[in-house]
Amino acid sequence: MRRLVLAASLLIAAAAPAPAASEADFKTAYAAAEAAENEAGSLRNQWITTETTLKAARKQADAGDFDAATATAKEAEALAKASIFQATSEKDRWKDAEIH
Amino acid sequence: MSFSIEGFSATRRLVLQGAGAVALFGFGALAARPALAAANDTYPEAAFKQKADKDAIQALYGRTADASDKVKLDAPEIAENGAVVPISVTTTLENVTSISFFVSGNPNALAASYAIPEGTLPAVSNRLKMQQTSNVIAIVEAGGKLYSATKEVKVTVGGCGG
Amino acid sequence: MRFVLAPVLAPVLALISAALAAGVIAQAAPAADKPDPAADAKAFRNYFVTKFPSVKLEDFVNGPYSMNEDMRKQWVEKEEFPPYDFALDAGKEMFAKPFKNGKTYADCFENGGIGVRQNFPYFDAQKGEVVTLELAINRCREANGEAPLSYVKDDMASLTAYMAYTSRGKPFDIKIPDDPRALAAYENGKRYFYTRRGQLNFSCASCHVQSPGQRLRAEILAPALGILNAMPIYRSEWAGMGTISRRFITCNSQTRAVPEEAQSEDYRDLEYYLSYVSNGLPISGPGARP
Amino acid sequence: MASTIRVRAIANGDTTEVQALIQHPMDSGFVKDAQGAVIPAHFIQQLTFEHNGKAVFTADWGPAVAKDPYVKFGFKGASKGDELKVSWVDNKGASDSTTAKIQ
Repeated sequence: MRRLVLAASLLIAAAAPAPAASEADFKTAYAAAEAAENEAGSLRNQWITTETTLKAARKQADAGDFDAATATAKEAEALAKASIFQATSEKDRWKDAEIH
Repeated sequence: MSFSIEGFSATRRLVLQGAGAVALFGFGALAARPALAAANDTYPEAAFKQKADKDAIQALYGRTADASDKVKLDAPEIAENGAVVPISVTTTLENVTSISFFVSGNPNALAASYAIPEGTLPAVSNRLKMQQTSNVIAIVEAGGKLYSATKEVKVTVGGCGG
Repeated sequence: MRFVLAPVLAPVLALISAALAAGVIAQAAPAADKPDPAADAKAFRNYFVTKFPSVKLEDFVNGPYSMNEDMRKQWVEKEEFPPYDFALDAGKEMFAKPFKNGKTYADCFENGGIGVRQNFPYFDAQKGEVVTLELAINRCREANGEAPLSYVKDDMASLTAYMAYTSRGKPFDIKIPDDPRALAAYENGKRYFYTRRGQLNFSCASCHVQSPGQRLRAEILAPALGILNAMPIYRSEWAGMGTISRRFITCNSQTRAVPEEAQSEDYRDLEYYLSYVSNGLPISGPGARP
Repeated sequence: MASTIRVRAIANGDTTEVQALIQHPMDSGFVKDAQGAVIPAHFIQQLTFEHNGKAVFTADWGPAVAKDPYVKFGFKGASKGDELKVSWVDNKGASDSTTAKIQ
């Protein structure tokens, strides 16, 4: 099952568009990713992968590669959203796994 | 992108790969050559520097060993962690003068060598590091000849165990 | 470009959703209205005893070594001169050494802190929270004008190693008072234990309830029953000692979940839950683990 | 400072069984720290056990001996109450020694 989650992340990442991105595009994408990650944080369900992807995006932006940085930021946003989704769907579902 | 599905120990493997690369430097970088304590033999520096088991055995003993069922090597099938692998050897051979341990898959094969003077039993237990799955070779020197036992120990690290 | 993302995301999330649903173990019964820790503990123990009929009850505290002969042999050899020996001695020394004000740890604990490990964590009705041994140690230090210790290793692990050692063989005796706050803490710990998290989508239970005894690479997964009895542990993987906090943090990281702070409310509640369901099993700490 | 050496020597008839555990990092020189810098090799090279001034066991170690090394062996000719001297020296020239009573 975790393969599927990972595959899903890949799909999302692959959906990131290719055309030249500007610094503004990056900033928008990054802000969206950060907002999603903060939301995951409020649910105490952040993923390490999201954190490292955000960091990678910043690094690419610092190097002036806004195409890559924007794509990476979108990937981070998708990861953060997947973690939010996980937290939401686990809210009650954990009870199903409990030993009775 | 690093979405490795085999993700559990990916980082660890990278670290180990890095370690392999560093191995190229060998021990040449060792700063201090110690004054050896009052021991009755000298530290076999050259043997410890050899990479391959064959070369290390040659450097330590100047000859080759024959496999012998009189050498009993005890090592786990699968090491619980490569950082601490309990390995021991006993032998029914007479006139044993030394026992040595080699790990074929390590950057330098010779791990430990023990002098066994008269009156000391020909049996040693110790804990060694293993970088990867490989053979462990125990050599017993007895009556001026070399006898060996070999066993493969599987090493895989990582996971959410423990 | 966000409009591109949305339509892509929807089916993807549906996929995840389906995946999650498919993975659910369908032995569920409707949740009781009020938590019933005693019934939980009974069912919990029964699950492991039934799953591993050849493992003696008190042997579950030996974690992976109760599950595998080859591993057990390596462990028995290690225990001849255990790697936690140095920490144990350091802890004994630390425990006896007076603070600057002349008081000692013994002044902070029942029975002078000897043989009390099995009573932690407990629910502090006054503060309305779960108090672990590590938390009690640091509160003791702070009450005596000393700086708190790191919760994860070194001094803290040495101290708890010594305190566990003096309690070896004593069965876990965790109490859950009939106080809605205590029950809520217990329930929160249980929730944390069964909730999937991290990119790998594992819960604590995925490994330690559903798969103990199985190999995850070289390692044998430990059963959740009795999993804290051997704490703190010398872990070869760490090449050193670590506390319960350290183990929780490592587990979270391994599933690629951002860990919580050591001694966070979730972690303390989790420890409360896990210790409670292991009631009756002997303290065996400090332990040695791969 | 507490000794880095733990020894347990137990006489059983004519044979004395010796176990020792030594506190030492045994850094291999192949591992990097969190910052990516190689941790320099630091390991015990020689460990000696002496009974009545005679070496009964000598270990030559490389960096592949595990952290906090352990060794077990046995020898003949000692009795309860005898002293066993244990000493080590590492590749940086540091050393330690202790004397244990055979039990």
